[in-house]
Amino acid sequence: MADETTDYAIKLDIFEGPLDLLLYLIKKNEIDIYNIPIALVTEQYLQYLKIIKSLNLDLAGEYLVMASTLIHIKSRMLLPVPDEPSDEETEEDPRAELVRQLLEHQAFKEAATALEMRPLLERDVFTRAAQISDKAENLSDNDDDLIEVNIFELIEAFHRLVSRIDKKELMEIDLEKLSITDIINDIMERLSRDKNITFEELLGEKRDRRRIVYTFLAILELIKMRMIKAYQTAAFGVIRIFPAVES
Amino acid sequence: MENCKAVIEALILASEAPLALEKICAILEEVEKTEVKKSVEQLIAEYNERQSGIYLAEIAGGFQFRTRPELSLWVKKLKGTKQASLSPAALETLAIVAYRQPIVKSEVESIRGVDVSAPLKGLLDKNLIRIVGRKDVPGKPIIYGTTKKFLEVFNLKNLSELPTLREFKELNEQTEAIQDFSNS
Amino acid sequence: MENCKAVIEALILASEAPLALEKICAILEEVEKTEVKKSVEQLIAEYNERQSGIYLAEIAGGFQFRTRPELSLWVKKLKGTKQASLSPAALETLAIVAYRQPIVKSEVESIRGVDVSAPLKGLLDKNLIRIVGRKDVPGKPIIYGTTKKFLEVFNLKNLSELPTLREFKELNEQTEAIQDFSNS
Repeated sequence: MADETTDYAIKLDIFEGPLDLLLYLIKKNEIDIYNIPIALVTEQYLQYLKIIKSLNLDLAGEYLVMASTLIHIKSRMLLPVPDEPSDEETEEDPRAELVRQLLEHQAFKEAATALEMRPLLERDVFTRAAQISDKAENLSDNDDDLIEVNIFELIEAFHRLVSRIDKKELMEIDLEKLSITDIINDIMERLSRDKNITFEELLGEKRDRRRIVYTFLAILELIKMRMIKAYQTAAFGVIRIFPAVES
Repeated sequence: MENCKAVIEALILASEAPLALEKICAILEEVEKTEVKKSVEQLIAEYNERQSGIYLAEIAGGFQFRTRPELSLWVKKLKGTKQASLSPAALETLAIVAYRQPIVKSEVESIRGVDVSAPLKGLLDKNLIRIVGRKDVPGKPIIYGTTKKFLEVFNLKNLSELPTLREFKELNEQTEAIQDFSNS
Repeated sequence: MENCKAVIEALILASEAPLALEKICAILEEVEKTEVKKSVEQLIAEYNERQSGIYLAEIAGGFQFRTRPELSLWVKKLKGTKQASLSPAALETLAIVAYRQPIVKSEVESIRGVDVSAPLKGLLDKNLIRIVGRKDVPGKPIIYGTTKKFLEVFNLKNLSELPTLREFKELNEQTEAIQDFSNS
């Protein structure tokens, strides 16, 4: 028994989640994946969970979800199959969804292994490592330069800054604010062309609720920032927007 | 241009990243694209024939000199062993993103059956995957895809060169067969 | 060793610095120094005979592949179109403008804690940010925002596709939680 426990324990860290554990059990018992004896697998699965608990390891929630799925399937399998299959709708095997998941998971595990077996850069193949000292004299700074940087680096840079100064106010950036910013940019661009513009014109054709609200919020924001001035000739009259400062 | 092949060879060596055919053509303005292509193919063949320690690989839509995989032991002796390999979790997550891209986190998780924040972050850090946009569904989840670097690291010409994923469609037929059996 | 020449060729390509004969000998332990030397000389001769665009140069007491000097014009053309990456200062400045726009210089500076004239100028030159207007306060400071090109470079449809800090932190926090777990 002690041996068995250690055997289980050793195996624990190699599982990448409940699907992985199930695949292991299927392989260990030499089970046909298309015809899983659900009672046996459920029993062994629960046994593993018990051991994980007895070792006082935190059990990821996913394992418990899978446990209840297995028990649910097991109980459905126990229900008698109706004598007459309900017409066109052939009753689906309760295991079908799980089998599909397992097969998909297995396919990707294989794909991962196949990827790993390719000639990997810096492991199996290497490229020129030396700097070719042909001094790039014309370090062109022209507009057509392709810039190689991705959004992840951008947000990482921002995150770095924010954690450095730790200002709460800076954290409040959500999708809504960014959408409003798009409209702000749009308004300022049009103002640089047209000198003044009405609220109606800003809305254009796209007059869904969201657009109207965001446009209004953008205008408020711009007024608050003293970037624009808004005038209305009468109550309920046309709202006309001017840049606060002539450029 | 008589020394077209030599120029291409020099350009490929000098380029930091795999050099695309289009870029070669842009530099050798007066040469026809078909001729450039022919020269590159000749170069590839020559390096192979000579059984050189170097080969001209087609990677990430471009061309790059690489050391032959079968000589990796020797090169590793030179470089030392600093290569940190990807964890199984990272590799599986990467495989899912590679084959199913564009894909959102929840879809990756439903295939892996576990939370994938950590491997996703690691892959972003390593620049093997990138954020390609947002899905237009409630919550606007971030969509991930692989990078050019992914192709470079895994020695791939392009994504269609990925080995085909084992078909698991047969399972429907299979399960239907089982149902038929259990119903009969 | 039969493929001695090929191994040496691979080693030279993969080496960061010109590769000294002694170093090659240290890696190919069982091969005689004279044979190593002969192989290197053969390699040099072969590249010369083939009128390749590359030659094996003896530099600073070692060997290194270089592009032929007579092709330097072409190589320079390649380097001229080099992909520019952003400096950390530029990237940080750009991040602030992107996430906090519309924003004036003094605000960017209060976040970065240093003068940002240079990175702002660079970003304007690269057409990643632009002047969106002036603020109606004393001094009429210039207000900055991002450009269409910014969206193109980062492959975004609009600004609301930028990942939010909350999303970034989510990836991070879960990662840390998982690391804590595996460390315990």
